Amino acid sequence: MTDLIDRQKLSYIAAQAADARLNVELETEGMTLNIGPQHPATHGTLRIIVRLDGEQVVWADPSAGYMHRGYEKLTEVRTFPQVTTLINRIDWLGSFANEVPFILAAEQLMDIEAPPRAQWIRTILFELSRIANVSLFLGDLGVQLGAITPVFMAFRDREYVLNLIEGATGGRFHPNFDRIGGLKDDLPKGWIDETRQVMKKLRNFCDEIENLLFGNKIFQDRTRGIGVIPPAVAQQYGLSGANLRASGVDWDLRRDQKIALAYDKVDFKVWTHPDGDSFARCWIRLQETREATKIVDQLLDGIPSGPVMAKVPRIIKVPEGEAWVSTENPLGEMGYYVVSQGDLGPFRVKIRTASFNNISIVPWVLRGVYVPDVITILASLYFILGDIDK
Amino acid sequence: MDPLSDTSTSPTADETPALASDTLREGIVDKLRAALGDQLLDVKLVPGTDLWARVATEAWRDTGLALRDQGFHYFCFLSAIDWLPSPYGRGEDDPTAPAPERSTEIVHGYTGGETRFQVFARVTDIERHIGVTVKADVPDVAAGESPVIESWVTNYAGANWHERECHEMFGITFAGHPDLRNMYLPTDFEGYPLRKDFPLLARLVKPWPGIVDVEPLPGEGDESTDAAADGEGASA
Amino acid sequence: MGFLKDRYNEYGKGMSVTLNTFVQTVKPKKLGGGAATVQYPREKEAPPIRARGVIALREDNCTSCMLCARSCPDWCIYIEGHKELAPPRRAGGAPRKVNKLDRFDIDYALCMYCGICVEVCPFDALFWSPEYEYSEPRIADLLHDKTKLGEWMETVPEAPELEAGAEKKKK
Amino acid sequence: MIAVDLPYWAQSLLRVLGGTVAVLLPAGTIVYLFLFKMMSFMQSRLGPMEAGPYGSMQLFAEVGKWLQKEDIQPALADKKIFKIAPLIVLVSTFILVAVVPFGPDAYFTDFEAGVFYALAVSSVSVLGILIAGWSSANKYSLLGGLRAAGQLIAYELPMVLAVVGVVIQAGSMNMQQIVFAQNHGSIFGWDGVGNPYVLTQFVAFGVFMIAVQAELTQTPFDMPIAESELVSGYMTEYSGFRFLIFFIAEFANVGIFALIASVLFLGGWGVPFSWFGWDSMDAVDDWMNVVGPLIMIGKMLALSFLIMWVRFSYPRLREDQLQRFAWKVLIPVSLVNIMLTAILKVAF
Repeated sequence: MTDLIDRQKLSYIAAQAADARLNVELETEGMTLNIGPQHPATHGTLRIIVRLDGEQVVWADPSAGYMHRGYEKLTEVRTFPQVTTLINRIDWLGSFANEVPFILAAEQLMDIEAPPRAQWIRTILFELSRIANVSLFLGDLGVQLGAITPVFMAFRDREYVLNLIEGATGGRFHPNFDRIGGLKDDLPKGWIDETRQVMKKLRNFCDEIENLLFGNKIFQDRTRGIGVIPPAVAQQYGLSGANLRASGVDWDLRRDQKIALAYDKVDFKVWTHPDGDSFARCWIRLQETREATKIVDQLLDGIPSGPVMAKVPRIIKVPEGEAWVSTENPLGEMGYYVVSQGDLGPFRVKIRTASFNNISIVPWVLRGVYVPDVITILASLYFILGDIDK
Repeated sequence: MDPLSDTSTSPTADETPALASDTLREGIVDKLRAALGDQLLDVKLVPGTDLWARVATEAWRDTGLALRDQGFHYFCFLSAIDWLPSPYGRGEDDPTAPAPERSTEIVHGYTGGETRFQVFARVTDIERHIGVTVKADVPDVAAGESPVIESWVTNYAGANWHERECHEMFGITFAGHPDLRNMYLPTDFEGYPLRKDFPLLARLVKPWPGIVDVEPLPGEGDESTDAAADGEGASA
Repeated sequence: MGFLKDRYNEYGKGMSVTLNTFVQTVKPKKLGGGAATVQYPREKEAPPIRARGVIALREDNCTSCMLCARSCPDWCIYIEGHKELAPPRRAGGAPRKVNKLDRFDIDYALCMYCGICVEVCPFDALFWSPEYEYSEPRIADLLHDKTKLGEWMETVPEAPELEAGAEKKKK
Repeated sequence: MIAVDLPYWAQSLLRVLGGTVAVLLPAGTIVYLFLFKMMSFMQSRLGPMEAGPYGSMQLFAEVGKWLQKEDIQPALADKKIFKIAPLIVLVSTFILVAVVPFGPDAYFTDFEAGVFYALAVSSVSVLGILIAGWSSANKYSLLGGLRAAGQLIAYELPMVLAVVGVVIQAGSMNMQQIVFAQNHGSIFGWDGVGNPYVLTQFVAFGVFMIAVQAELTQTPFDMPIAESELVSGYMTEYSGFRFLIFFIAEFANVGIFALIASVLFLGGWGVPFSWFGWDSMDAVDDWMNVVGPLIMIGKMLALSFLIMWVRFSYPRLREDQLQRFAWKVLIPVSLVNIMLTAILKVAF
């Protein structure tokens, strides 16, 4: 912890010094630059107010809320089955993954468990939504750094994954496929073979992106050593997912908690990187996409047969109690704290989203960097506006 | 440290039996009790699943400190609950009928409580793979005043935004927080949206389409049978 | 040579990726080339069978039980109905009471395409159709009444067969 | 210029028309072939397909659209300068094309210090960009304009130094003479392909092309525009017609610089003189006045392909990295190249 306090002090002193330099030494005023809410780098409507000395950031203040939809309030007027369709829209790129922790929390309160086949299919779809989400990140990363081609490749190959999700669930972006006690339906015929094909394409996509972007010297120069987050700070701010693992913290909820998903049946590597810089964060995501395709392949080989729905009453009333379930979503740890009072709907749902915590570190990490690095760091922290604003 | 705190990271090593996990959580409770004494008001432990603890209001910040010293370095979230039952239900009332009577009795959840508002936070120990939820009552105040509790910013830097969110949504003031600006809402917004007595207008301006029922036969009166049971012609 | 190889890895590989894609795109379709896109109004991609495009209504099956309207999270289904006396099924029996549907509207401007209404319908009156081309210049035209919803019935496909290992659905 | 004696006004008219064609034709071709089609193919899509066969009329549709748009000027902008800025950029393109020879007799002006002139006026466009950034009254534009100024001036130097090698080898600053020297020359006695300087001055060619990339503000040196950071930089506030001028100037500049590069390094309009047994400029057949421009366009397209290919494959550098690259890598390299060239020139 001393490490952290020193760093905070240092960055504070640096900022003070920068202010002093602005006002005394050069007798110049800094410039306040509004990045957003409509700006191509904020992919959504995040606004970041930065104070600049030349092109160097003196301080930065992110301002969210341009897309706040009040999901925590909206869940209170809905029944449990109705909530899943709502929370699809939190992280709209990996929407199936949003449903899972909520359903698991409700199942925990009702003390039921989905049949094994449902758990396996859930895990497959979970990983598919991770691929759909992170592959777009990999493409978008290129755009943020000025390369226009990767994003088209990402859209091209992500489309295959979306087709799979649509083929199984019926919803391209908002599957609403998970039910308390299992799944809405089983997989359609031919889906497994198709998925295997797509996973091959996705691995090829990862290679392409690696050659096109990650191997490029310019990309490495732009990202290495930029926006370093030490592990202690990352934990204090509650960074999760790839951002945390890029700081060298070996923590993955898929592996490190007991949960009713099929992750304990597969063999996968949790990637970490010691550097904690922008490059590490992007690189971890690339490796995780590769790893996810392998997880899907392994799961496809061993789907158990049987029903996909446990015995659940037709009208779902969740008994009184409180439950917290979080999973390793594409963006990081996403969890729901569900309070039920024995009614048709939840009494209170606290939605813990990954991007909210991931972005709260922005004022800390942006001090002293250059304007182009602001974009790099924001891109590498990877947020989705719906996930910040809920 | 605890001999059971298995830091091995292979997937198989994680299958800690419920009993072992239990002792781990009990150990946490013991340490917390040693640090806080009487301030630890109530504990709820679901073996192998989760741990809840409620602490006294004045010990809120010390709790964060005690947890951090125990190895809970990872800050998960901080939020609040308004335990007042909603006076509006799910917004499905018939606007033409007299308003239904709703209970205003406050029923607290796990680890009980005494006040309308509670703050709760969750922190995780990444080494031991365990998390704990702590709660604290926020003392009730007269209408128009803002309930106050200590801030966690000094314990966990990440609490900053969570407390800002909590402040604007519930109107709870966190003493010691450097900057309680609104995060989502406009600066001049009035009211605290996540309080239960704040109406959700979208559900009040429009009557629920489910209120209307099938019109009975003329002269049949209000013999309200379940409409679904009447569909004998369609049981294909 | 090591120097050149490193420079190739750093600068050349990316350019070879774009060049490969270039060649792949201009290669004739016969040889497995072609773009990843389709020219939309001329070519159309068929959505999967399960795709949730638009909700179709089989009016005969509907008993105006209000279940769908009540379980809709967005309150976008409006149903009105009245009871009627229908001729008895067997000669000499008492006249039956049936529910007659007067109005069944779905407001697609509000609909979130969650499919809860289709799922809760106990009488198989609502179906998903993968049809997706029904955008309107005026938002009010997105309110589909029961005639329009009935027309969608033609586009409803058979439910797909299930993957091996699935439990047969009992209907 | 042409065998027939034309009155002065007719010659001037012909020059103006020729100049317009020489600026607009490459710009249009590059936009359609590379920006619309090649970029799309590299991204697995087809690009514009609706306007005309294979979308070939798309550019005219775009021009029509831009002309219809409202000419918006920010309230706080310095109106006069704001209006002039795009014209300065475009004019610099026009005066740049004046020294490029397209054939033995097909040139606008045969200027003794042609290379010097070209390098001098190519930096006029910086003025346009800088005042566009300044007068827009927009912080993003200002940052973009300042970045452009820093970058274009930094890369002027390696460009000049790279050309010095060529000038030493050719022994002339006249572009026509450089073309002649390449096509009539020989590489250590072998004159099978003449002596295109891309073979003997390959270092200078590399430095020149990198500097051109930066001069044209194409990725990886597009910081002044920087779509994802500065939202198009100095062009942010421009719309409609004025944006169109910037747009044309950008791609016309690509064409002009590709033409200059092909004159300096690829032998310009010429073919190796040994093939046809020509031994002086006067001996070149008249049909080269027709074939020459076609050869030039071919070479220009090849070089713009290279420029655009890099543009669509690379991410963007940061401003300080760009400056470091110019001052620490390109300038020393080109200085060493000049030294070696001079030594070799004296030695042989």
